[in-house]
Amino acid sequence: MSAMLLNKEKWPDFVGKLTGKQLWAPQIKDEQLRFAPVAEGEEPALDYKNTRVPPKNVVFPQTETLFRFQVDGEEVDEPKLDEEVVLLGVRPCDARSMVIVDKLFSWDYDDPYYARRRELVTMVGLACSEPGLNCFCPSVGGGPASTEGLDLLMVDLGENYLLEAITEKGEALINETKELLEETRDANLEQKEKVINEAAQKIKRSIDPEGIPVGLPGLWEDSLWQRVSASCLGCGTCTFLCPTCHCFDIQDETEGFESRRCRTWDSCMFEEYTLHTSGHNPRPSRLERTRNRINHKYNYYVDKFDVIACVGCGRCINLCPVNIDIVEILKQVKEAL
Amino acid sequence: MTDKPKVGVYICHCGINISSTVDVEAVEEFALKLPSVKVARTYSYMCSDPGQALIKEDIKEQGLNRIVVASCSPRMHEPTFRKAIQEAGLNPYFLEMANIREQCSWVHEETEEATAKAKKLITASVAKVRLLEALEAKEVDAEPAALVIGAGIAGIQAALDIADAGFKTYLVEKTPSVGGRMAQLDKTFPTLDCSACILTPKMVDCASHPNIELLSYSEVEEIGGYIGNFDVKVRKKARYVDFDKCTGCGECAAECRVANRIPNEFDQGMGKRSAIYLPFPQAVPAKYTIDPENCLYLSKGKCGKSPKCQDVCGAEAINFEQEDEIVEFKVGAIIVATGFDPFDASRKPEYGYDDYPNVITGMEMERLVSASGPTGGKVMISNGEEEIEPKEIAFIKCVGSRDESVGNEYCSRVCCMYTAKQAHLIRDKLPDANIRIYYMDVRAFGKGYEEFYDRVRRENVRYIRGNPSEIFKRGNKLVVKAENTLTSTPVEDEVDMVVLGVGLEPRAEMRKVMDLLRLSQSPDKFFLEAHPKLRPVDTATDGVFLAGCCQGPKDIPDTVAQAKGAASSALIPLARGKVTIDAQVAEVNEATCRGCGFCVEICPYTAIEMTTVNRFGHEVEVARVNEALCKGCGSCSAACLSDSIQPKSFRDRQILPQIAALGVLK
Amino acid sequence: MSANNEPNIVAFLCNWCSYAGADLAGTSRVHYPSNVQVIRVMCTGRVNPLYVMNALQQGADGVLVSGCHPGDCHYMEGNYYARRRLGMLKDLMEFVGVDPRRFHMSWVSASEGHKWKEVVEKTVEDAREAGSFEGFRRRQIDW
Amino acid sequence: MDLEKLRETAAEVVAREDVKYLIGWKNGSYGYRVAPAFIEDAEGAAELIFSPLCISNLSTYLTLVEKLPLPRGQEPDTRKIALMVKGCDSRAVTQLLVEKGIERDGVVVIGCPCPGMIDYDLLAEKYPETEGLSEVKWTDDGFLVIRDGEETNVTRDELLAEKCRLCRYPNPLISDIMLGEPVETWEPAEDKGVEEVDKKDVNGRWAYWEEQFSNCIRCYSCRNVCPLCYCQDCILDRLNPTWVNRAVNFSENTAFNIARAFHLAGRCIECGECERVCPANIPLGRLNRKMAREVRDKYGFEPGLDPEAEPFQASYKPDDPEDFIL
Repeated sequence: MSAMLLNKEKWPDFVGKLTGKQLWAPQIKDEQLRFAPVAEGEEPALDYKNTRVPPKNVVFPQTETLFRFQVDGEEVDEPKLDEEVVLLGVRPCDARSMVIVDKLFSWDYDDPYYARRRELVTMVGLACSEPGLNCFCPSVGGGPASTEGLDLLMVDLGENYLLEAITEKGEALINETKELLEETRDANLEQKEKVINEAAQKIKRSIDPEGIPVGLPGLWEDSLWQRVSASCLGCGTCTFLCPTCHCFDIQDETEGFESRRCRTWDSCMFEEYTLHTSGHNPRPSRLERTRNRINHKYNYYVDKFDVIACVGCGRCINLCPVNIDIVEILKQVKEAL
Repeated sequence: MTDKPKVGVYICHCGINISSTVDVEAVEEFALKLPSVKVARTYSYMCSDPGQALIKEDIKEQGLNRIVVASCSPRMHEPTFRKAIQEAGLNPYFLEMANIREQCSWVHEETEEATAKAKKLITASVAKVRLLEALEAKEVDAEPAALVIGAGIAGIQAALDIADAGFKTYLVEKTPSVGGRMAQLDKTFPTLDCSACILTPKMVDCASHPNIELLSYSEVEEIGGYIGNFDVKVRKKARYVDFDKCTGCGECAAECRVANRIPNEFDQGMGKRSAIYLPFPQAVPAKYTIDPENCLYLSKGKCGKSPKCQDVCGAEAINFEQEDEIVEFKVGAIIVATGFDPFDASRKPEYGYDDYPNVITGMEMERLVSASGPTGGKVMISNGEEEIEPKEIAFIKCVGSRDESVGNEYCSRVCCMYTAKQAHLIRDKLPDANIRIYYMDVRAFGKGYEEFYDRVRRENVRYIRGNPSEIFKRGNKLVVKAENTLTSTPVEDEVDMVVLGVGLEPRAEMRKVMDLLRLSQSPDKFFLEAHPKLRPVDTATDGVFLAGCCQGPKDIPDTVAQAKGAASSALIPLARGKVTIDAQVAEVNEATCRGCGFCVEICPYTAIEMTTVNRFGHEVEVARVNEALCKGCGSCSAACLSDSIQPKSFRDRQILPQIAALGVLK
Repeated sequence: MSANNEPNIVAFLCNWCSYAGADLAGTSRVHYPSNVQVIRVMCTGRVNPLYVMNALQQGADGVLVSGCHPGDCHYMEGNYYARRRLGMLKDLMEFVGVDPRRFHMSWVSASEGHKWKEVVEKTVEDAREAGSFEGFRRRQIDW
Repeated sequence: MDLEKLRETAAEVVAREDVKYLIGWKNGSYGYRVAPAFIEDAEGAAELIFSPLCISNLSTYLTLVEKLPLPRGQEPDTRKIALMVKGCDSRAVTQLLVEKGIERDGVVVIGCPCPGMIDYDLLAEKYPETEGLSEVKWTDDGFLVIRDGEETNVTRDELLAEKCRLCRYPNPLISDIMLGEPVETWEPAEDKGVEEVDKKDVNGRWAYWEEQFSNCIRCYSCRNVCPLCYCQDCILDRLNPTWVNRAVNFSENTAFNIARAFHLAGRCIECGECERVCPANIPLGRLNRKMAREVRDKYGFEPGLDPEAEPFQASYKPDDPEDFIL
């Protein structure tokens, strides 16, 4: 795989090349950094830590039509998925999250919608040089320049971006834009190491997950769950902003006699999550739901797929309205072990 | 589980009323393509027997379970088609009508637009009918008894009719005697029957009727329940006289230390009574009552050495220890006959009622001319200086009626005639008196009224058109200042006596009854009937009926007629022994109700109350609908934030698809 | 709006006054635009204000709620509640930027067939001026 | 406020046999964060704080706590919940009483007169949050920010939260125990946020909200944090009928937000929590305050002042405005 340099002066041309496809990148909209389609002439905004909402929407839309039908009818009409997407400026944690979620969507059943969208997306990552206050990716197997899930990694070297192809898709992208790129020198790679090491140094928060996955089942009845869930509002902020959360709900939506079956993100923190038709809910309160969130990420997923379903992006900590802090919860878990 | 909906759509030509504007064949073709529609047909008159037969046949043969009839307004034929589908074995509430006549073919000219609209309306009806639920009109037993509130002529008549029909009747009267206003009257117009002579037998009847339980000197305290099953609580006020022991001899009253010192209500305060009293000689029941406010013993704790009444009562009926008693019973229907108050003439200060003793009201005049009145029927009046027999007499009509300045726009309906009657009575007693009647209009609409008015005019009673503006004193005379509007001349007549033809007003205390029975007032402040023309004795509360002047001013024949009407209405549930409760009522989902009570606040029928239920070990408050009181208006539902109370057949889940169906068709 | 650019209007009428008034308009053969489709409810008090939002979301360009005049409600007070609720909704919708011409409320009694015609005409005219409301449609985005 | 007094009082309250626990504020896990605290003993009471960072309205927990099914024969714990409230929060308690969401003798209300809270976003923007815990105190004319040992005086105007600028009830209106003396009320500022929207034309307003509502991710934090959104089963979660589809798009998001704002009309006590917690930064407070203003100006009604008041949405006046009626 090749590594190339992109001088920042050529950045607009580089972006211009990509806008021929469906290009998604962080942009400032309504004073907020968010992933959004980049129209021609628009610039991605890369000088920020990370978007509030992760880009999982691109492969796992918050609302997705599975098929359409008529009430009382018998035919279904499935949407066509064939548009290629380039996700530019994705942070390593978010890219890693997709690799983690892939396991679920290709486990007992290959989810055709998810698989197709994954196929259609090219992930162009941007290594972190200024991690956020609540980042803890190294604790859970990631890092500021992790390449997992990326097709291409960009590292900001000041005047240049270093572009490293990770996959064939990334290689193809380098080929397509070759005329804008320069060859790398050794100094560039050293510089890259420096940038990444410095970034890693700046990460303040950490937790050693050693022992947590195996220990969690033993804490099922521990009083810590009551403590950490008491203030939970039961909103979906932590899960909707989590790049690895992937629960969904399937609904038939009807208007008049037209219907569609669609799926939408669901959140294990919602009261109606796992609510049975009978009215019984095996997770009747915020306690069980909070416990489920942590267990799902740090135990069930590890059991099943041998990986923690948390990438340490810190979003849930940043935006929890009542300061429920997953690192603090994990610390309490460790203490209780 | 309900079956999958199989809808039949029936499109009526209505002769050519619909089909000349709506392309019914095109609509039929369209309807067949709608979801769940198995059959669509057109027919010349769907409401005709063959039209209905068509529907019934399809229900039986094609297994239809939901019916849409696209024809005239549901206000017209909904009952017809409900009955038809019920006869074919379907639940009558599995019907929805699309109004393609009144609201389509008759109001749109172009076939294209009318047809397009008919399609939309049918689409919406199909969308709703698929989701309708089977409903059952419930029946509950009705208590075979009635309550009549107020024992004036209206209440007496209503009670007698119900009792005569064989049902127990509770007749509650606030004052110590039945009889009401009519008992105070002297003669009645236009026949000049003696009021007491025709009323007294009825009063006696109702006291002795085996089916009537007379609760005099009593007030209704609480009414709960609903038609067929009202729970009534009545307070029998303490009379301080043992009802059973009192013989009505009257010795107590004669001996009372405050005898002849207390203004007698029955005589409009013109006569005097004792603290222990019988309101009037013919009072029923003929039992004495102590007025606790004026009785020295009861109000001050001391009456000489010992109360004289107690001393003289041979029957030992006086009991100062007596307390109010609460009586409870159940009834199936209620008649409100609480009557009226005469207009308070003080509210027209220009007429000097408060200033001059010789300005009196019509009601006072009744007592003055009555042989049993304070003067024994002699027309004598004080002019402020001395008692005189008036020579110059003026009547003023419409005092407190048809008068926006006092808030009464209505006509009191009796003043024209009672004034004429009183003029006639005075003419009888004082052949030489000069009698003038100031009037705006003369309304002599009843049977024999115009004739009577003519007769009075021929008896040298002068009718002067013009309402007086002022009455003032000049010497020992009163001056009536007016303008004769027929001749446009100002008039200043000096008279000895003025009779104010006061109108009728709602009872001052009617609010209490309103609250007890959830009644409303019409703009004139009298009780509001359910419909001014077609349900004049009904109220918005099922099982509660109105009789007499509480509903609006009436003369005696109208009052009696209405009382009989109210009685016959009240007899319906009693005679049937059952009441049918509307099926389209609201229902609470107790699992989702959050107990905020918004619906309780809103319901105009107090059909909703909070009740405590046990939700998995926790006591929680939820709303519950009393189906017998609910009218299905749905006002509660629109305010329910958790969507937990829903009127059947008009549930959100039935209406929202209708909305959607109207939106999707372009 | 339909293909011929005509506004689509959903009207909620109370059974006792306005629906009867609309029936009377029919009996009197009063002609008026066909854009208004009526949903009959027992009382305007039944009209959940969110119906208005729902109708606009599902294809209506305008919504009308009509009931008995104040004091004439068959259920005594339903129209008073409706007036308060829908007045508030109208304020909210205006603040959100829904053209006020898209939502009207009226009092039409059972004897006011001609008033019904006028109300329909006004409602249609206003909705026509406000234009199509495709921007709020339920199925616009990802159906 | 005297923190010793607060902690002492709290310790006394939680020591009472009829009190289950006390809900107050404590320091969060880092930076300026403050977290709700559920205190059951004196040790816990020692953690309590009351500072310009205690902006959250804790009264939502009164109805948020689940009533889980009890095993047969087990009696529910009906002990009182003690709750610390600021002026705005106290109105939520009152409104909950009006709506029978809570019972008066089920709560011990501890009033905290409030000199005004800090806008967290403004603060973090000017004085970025650090890993360690920072402290903010009231001074005579503003705030003292203590960050990593460094003290900075900031004027009140610079950091005061919007809801506090508009506040008319800084002192608790209902309480069983009042901590400290009432603060002097201040002249409420003009509601520039509502005015900014108000002065746009109707299409401008639609465009404004279209942009805002498009950002909504339907996490329902606005609803869940609201002390007055306490239905067991919210109609916006309901499927039969479906008022608002689960689909997240501009149309459904708009419907959701209109429905939410409408349900709060005449009920919202303007604590601003919905806006504070919104991860998409939608200025939800503007919707609620606009409705509150209409209800106050046109109908002469303010919720959360009188526990005996008729609920606004369940009452009417014969002379309610009807200028909008054709």
